[in-house]
Amino acid sequence: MSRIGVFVCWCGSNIASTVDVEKVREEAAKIPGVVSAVDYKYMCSDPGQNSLRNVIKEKNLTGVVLAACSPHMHENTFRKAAVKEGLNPYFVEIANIREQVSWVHEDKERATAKAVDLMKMMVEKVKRDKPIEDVRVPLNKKALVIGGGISGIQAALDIANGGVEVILVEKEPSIGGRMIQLDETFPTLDCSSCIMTPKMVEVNQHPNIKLYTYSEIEDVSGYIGNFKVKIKKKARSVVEKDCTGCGECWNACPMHKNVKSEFNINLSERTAIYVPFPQAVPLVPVLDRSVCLHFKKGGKCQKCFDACGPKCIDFSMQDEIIEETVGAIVAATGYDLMETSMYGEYGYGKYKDVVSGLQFERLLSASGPTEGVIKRPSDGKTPQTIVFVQCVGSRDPEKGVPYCSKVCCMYTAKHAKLFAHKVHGSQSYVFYIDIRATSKGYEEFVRGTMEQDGAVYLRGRVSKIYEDNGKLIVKGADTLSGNQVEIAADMVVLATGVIPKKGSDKLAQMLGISYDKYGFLTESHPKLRPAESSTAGIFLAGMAQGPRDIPESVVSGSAAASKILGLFSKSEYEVEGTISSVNEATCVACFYCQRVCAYNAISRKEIKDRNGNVVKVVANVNPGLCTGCGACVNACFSKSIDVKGFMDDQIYAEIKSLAV
Amino acid sequence: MEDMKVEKNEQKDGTAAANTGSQSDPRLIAFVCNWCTYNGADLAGTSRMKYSDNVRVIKLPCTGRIDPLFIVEAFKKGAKGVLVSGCHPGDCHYTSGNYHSRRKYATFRDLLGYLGVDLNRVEFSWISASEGNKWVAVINEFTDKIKSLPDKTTDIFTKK
Amino acid sequence: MANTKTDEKLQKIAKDLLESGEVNLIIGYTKGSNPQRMRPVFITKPEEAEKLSFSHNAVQDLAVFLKKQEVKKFGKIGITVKGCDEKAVNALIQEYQLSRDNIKIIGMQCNGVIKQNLADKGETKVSETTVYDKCLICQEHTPVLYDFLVETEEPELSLSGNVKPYAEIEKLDALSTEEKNAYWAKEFDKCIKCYACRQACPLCFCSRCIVEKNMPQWIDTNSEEPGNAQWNLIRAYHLSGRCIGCGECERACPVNIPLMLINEKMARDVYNLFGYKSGLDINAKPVFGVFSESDFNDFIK
Amino acid sequence: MEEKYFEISSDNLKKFVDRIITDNYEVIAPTDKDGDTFYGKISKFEEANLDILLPKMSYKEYLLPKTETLFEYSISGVDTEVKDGLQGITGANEKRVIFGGRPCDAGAGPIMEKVFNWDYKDEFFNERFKNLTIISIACEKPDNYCFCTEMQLSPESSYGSDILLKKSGDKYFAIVTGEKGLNLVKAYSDLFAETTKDKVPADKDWKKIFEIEKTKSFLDKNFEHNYFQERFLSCIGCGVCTYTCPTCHCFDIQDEGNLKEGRRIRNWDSCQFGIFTLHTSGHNPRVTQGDRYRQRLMHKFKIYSEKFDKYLCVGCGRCSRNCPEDIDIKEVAKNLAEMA
Repeated sequence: MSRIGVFVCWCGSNIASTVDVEKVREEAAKIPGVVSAVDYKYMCSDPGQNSLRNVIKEKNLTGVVLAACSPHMHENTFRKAAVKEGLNPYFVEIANIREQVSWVHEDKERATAKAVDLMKMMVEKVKRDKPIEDVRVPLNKKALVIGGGISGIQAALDIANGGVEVILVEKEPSIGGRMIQLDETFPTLDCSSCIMTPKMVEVNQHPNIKLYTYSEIEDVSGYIGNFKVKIKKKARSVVEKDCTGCGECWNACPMHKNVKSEFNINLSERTAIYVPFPQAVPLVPVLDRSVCLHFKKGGKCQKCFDACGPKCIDFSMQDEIIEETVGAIVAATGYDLMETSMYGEYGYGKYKDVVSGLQFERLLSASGPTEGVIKRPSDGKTPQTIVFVQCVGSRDPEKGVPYCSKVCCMYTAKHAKLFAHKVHGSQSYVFYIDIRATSKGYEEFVRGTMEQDGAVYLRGRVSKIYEDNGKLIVKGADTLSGNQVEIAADMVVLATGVIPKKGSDKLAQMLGISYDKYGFLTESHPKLRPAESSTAGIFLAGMAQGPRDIPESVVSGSAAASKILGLFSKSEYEVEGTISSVNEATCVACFYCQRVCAYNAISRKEIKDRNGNVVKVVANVNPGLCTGCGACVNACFSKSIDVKGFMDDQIYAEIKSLAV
Repeated sequence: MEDMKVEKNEQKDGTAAANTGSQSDPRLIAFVCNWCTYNGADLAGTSRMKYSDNVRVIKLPCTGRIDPLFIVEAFKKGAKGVLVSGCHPGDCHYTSGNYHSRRKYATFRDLLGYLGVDLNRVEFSWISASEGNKWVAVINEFTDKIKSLPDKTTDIFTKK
Repeated sequence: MANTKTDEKLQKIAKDLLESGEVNLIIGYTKGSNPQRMRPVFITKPEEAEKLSFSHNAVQDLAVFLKKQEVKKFGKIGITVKGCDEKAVNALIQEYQLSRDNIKIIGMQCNGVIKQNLADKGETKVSETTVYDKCLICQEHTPVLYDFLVETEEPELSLSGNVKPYAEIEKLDALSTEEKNAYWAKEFDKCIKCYACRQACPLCFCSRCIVEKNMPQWIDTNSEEPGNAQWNLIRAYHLSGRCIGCGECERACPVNIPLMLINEKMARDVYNLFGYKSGLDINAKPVFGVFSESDFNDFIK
Repeated sequence: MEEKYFEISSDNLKKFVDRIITDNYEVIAPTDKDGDTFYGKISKFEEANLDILLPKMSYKEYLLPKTETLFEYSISGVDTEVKDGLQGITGANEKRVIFGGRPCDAGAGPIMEKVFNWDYKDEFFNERFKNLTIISIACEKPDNYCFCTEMQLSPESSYGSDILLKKSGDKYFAIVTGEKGLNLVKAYSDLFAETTKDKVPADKDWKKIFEIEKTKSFLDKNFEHNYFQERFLSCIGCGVCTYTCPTCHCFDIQDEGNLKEGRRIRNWDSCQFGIFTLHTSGHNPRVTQGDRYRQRLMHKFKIYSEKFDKYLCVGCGRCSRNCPEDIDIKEVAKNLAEMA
């Protein structure tokens, strides 16, 4: 038999002025199973909590109902108090008679009646509460970071510096990501590679970091503390440990004119065996088999092999699957730029001198194809007039995406500034919709571009770009003056919008984390849990979550790292015990529960007889993954799965208690 | 305020103090998710908004947990109106609970209507944690709607 | 009784399957308790294959047996199915109740089966007025999936268009809430809670039905109006988007509740809402196992 | 009371039925509904369908309702008020007449009465049975599913009927078996004419096709026989046989209620359900449908007769006609008899 205690809080006059708390207490005392009913001015105060604890002890209570403020206010307070008297924390239920009664109703009699109803409802619920033990999951104290851009690098370094082993997986032959492609960074104009390269080297040399470049995630299973990860290490055709990075191989490669450099975004060529850029980490080339003559022409060419001193070219190398077990994962998959082909009127791809923002970065970069001298891709001449077009694809729900790509205002201002610095007497024009320069030093930076560097900012969109007599004619609107403008430019730079890295949706599915309709990974809570994904143990960093600049990416990498270090600071991970459990006797393994589970928490379980024959297959809940949302219960026709804390018979009793 | 007037009128009519569950003083049961609508209702409270006191809220973790069986049970126990409310599409705390449930509700609602249940008595809404005002509006409008319905108990859940 | 060509072909397939050991059991039809009835038969020996037969009186959906534990024990099973029944096999595969590897589908081309109550009264002619409504809307006279196909010798069912299948659905849709209620109250009042509708349904495969769960007892056990309505409502809800329309529930109902008016209505609604029809594709995901962000939302405030 | 004999013309029979209805009798008769015939309340003679052999369902529900309230309670504050369900039915249907049923259905009442009065006297059953007046009509043309003759009755048996009508040309002979029937005849004596037994046409010589005793003797010895598992593989456990059966009387006691009121009820139940005899442990001694159908056969043809000297079957054939999978109990009983 239940021994329930009901505690009615006055909350000073907050409840007591509208709800007759004594009446609620009297009604509570009449309910079978209620052995104690008291009211008190402030239940959450120390004396209030002490009285709660005393009654639990004296009356040997099996359950507690507080008719008080919202459970979101003090549920935890009262649970903690109950635990101190040896009561299971989940044996505490709250009837919300403040936020949902006394503060929203005025007729005292009716408000009191409602408060009594809510109190009765929770008494019926608490009577059916079962003890819930939080689940403890052992932790493999090793982390996986997916993506070797600045946010991934930051996360990996922070975790590694905290003394935890890290596996860093990068799809490209080198880490560095997008940041290493950039020239100078706003608003301080420090050189990107100067600040990035040391970090990349540090990653490579860190005793706690295992680096897999030119590798991809093949499969992820398991749950927080115990993820099983399969990493596909693609055949590089170069034995990493022997390679010295001397460069003899790529110098010997006959394929040096035909292959466009991905790193330089088609603005230069590379060989078949190559390092993407001179500061690559690791400085080990990759043999691109899709263009290599050895592979295309039946093994005849082996010039690189011959040139290699340590003989580390291995044409027979195979893709390798590496299995790792990790306790936590950071997804820092980064971004791509939108294809701007839908803006046919801008002539991207048609006119060589219409380039994307990232291409312009390469043209500015001292390590770029022009060694930092701004030259037109078409004829190599230095442009005197450049038109920058912002919001190409961004903030354009019709053709592109509705969101703002956030970094374009700033990098365009930087481009215009650097152009002015590098080509004296030049002129730049910037078409913009709004200028968004909201971080420290940003507004001043843009002002500087306009005022000191003479960039002309035109508020409006560009309608058409066409070539005429060696010039690019840019037609657009200046909405501030109301005039149509036409500018004859030598080059046009399109500030194309940012989109999630291709394939990040697939990775998200593999990880069992959610992503929005654009493909950006979504946070567990956009404000309060911005570093966590929807799945426990998987964290997010960088542009994979949405447009952001370098400092923000670094912060998010550090945030993910600190979350993981925090997680790993305990020996076990505690999961709230309010999770689902299966009635194996009645489960018929239709797996609708599995279909609706957003957390991959349901798996198949085979029940075997003593001879090892499978006698039955049932659904099984993985406690490390289950969040207790209860969607599985709704999906189960026979109600053979139930979620602790909100059990079917509790809900039934609650509804029943409201019978009129 | 509008809703105050409603309450005062009732007292003048001499309606019993407690919510009787009759057609003129209907019992409404609301099944709400913990993360959005429950918080929205709390916000209405912290903002001291006033609304009809005919509603009784039952908190669930997610709309994904709110089973059509609950709706049936609520009607069986004499509720004159049942509200199901949770996070807006895309905002589900558990990513997709509301999407899965939406399919079920759409179908279940059709079935109820076909079997002769007055669909005015079943309401669904998306109310976020910041929409205290929407909570108040939904509850008040629903209460008024239920009160305006003819006093009939002819539905398949009622014993004749 | 002389074998028809159909029967011979069917018997040959079954015999071969049993002889080769590809299956351990053939579920089929044989002659029943009167000349107008067929009944299920379970063949385990090749020499018994000659018992198999098929006709326009083969009303049963034999897929219902695939959910029985006693039948499952046979492992590899061959089953004789009409187009409608075959959809049940597909749905069972979709819902993991059956492995495609364990089933050999002997598809029977079918141009309609005669309503059993008419056949019992002596009706022998297949026509649009004597067959079930499901036959009139049937799109799967040839099953959508089969390992063997036995062609029919019966002439194609000719439809004049004068007989409107499930015509009551439109009529009911047009009624007011009160009138609908009155209609169903009367129908459900007849229910005796024998649960034959459930047992006859190939897709009601729960080992413990929700109505048998008593902690809590969501569905009242009484066989009075509220209890009956709850049962019928939840039965229909659990089959919405899953029912393949074989009509066995209605045929089994001893008190003639027009259950197919509910099942068919829900099948139509689910198709209109989500574009899904049950049992057509073993690789399709069941309609309530998935969602779309753009699902119907108009009913939600 | 010794049997008494009367004559009534077809016209007068119609008048009789219409008059008792006028005099507030509740007349339950086979009546057409939903394309079939069921027992139901009629408001005039014409609504009765006396041409069909048997209604689809038996009239068991007038003896054992599909749901019966045993008691109800209501709680206000700390007070609880309990109301006995029997109060609701006492004397409530003294004027209820089952008209136009067949001898098999009529035979079911006294057979069931035995189990409801064996150790515990079931007042609910007795109250209903006591008040029921049964006027049956002898069968002229039983169908292939009928086997009342094998079940110790016959198409012309008066066992269980208060009045049995036997058609003869355009009149009926009424065999009155007891006070209940006699009172009714006397109340409308202008319509009946007393006659003697020798005037009543003798019963035809109804042939049996198997001996039920042999069936029983097979069941006595062959509990584990393979027949049950093999033959009833085709049983889907729908329970239609038990629900349409006039003698099956299993019931299930359930409680319903909330914090304010509630009741204890009994509902029809069936030995064909998967949860029949399911133990709390999860074990069920009758795990297959073969086990369960065997239970039905055992109960009908062995156990009941050993205990009550009557078979729990009147041979109406409803279970066979209504079985969705065409299991014919007459054929089964005959098979068993042949194997004995």
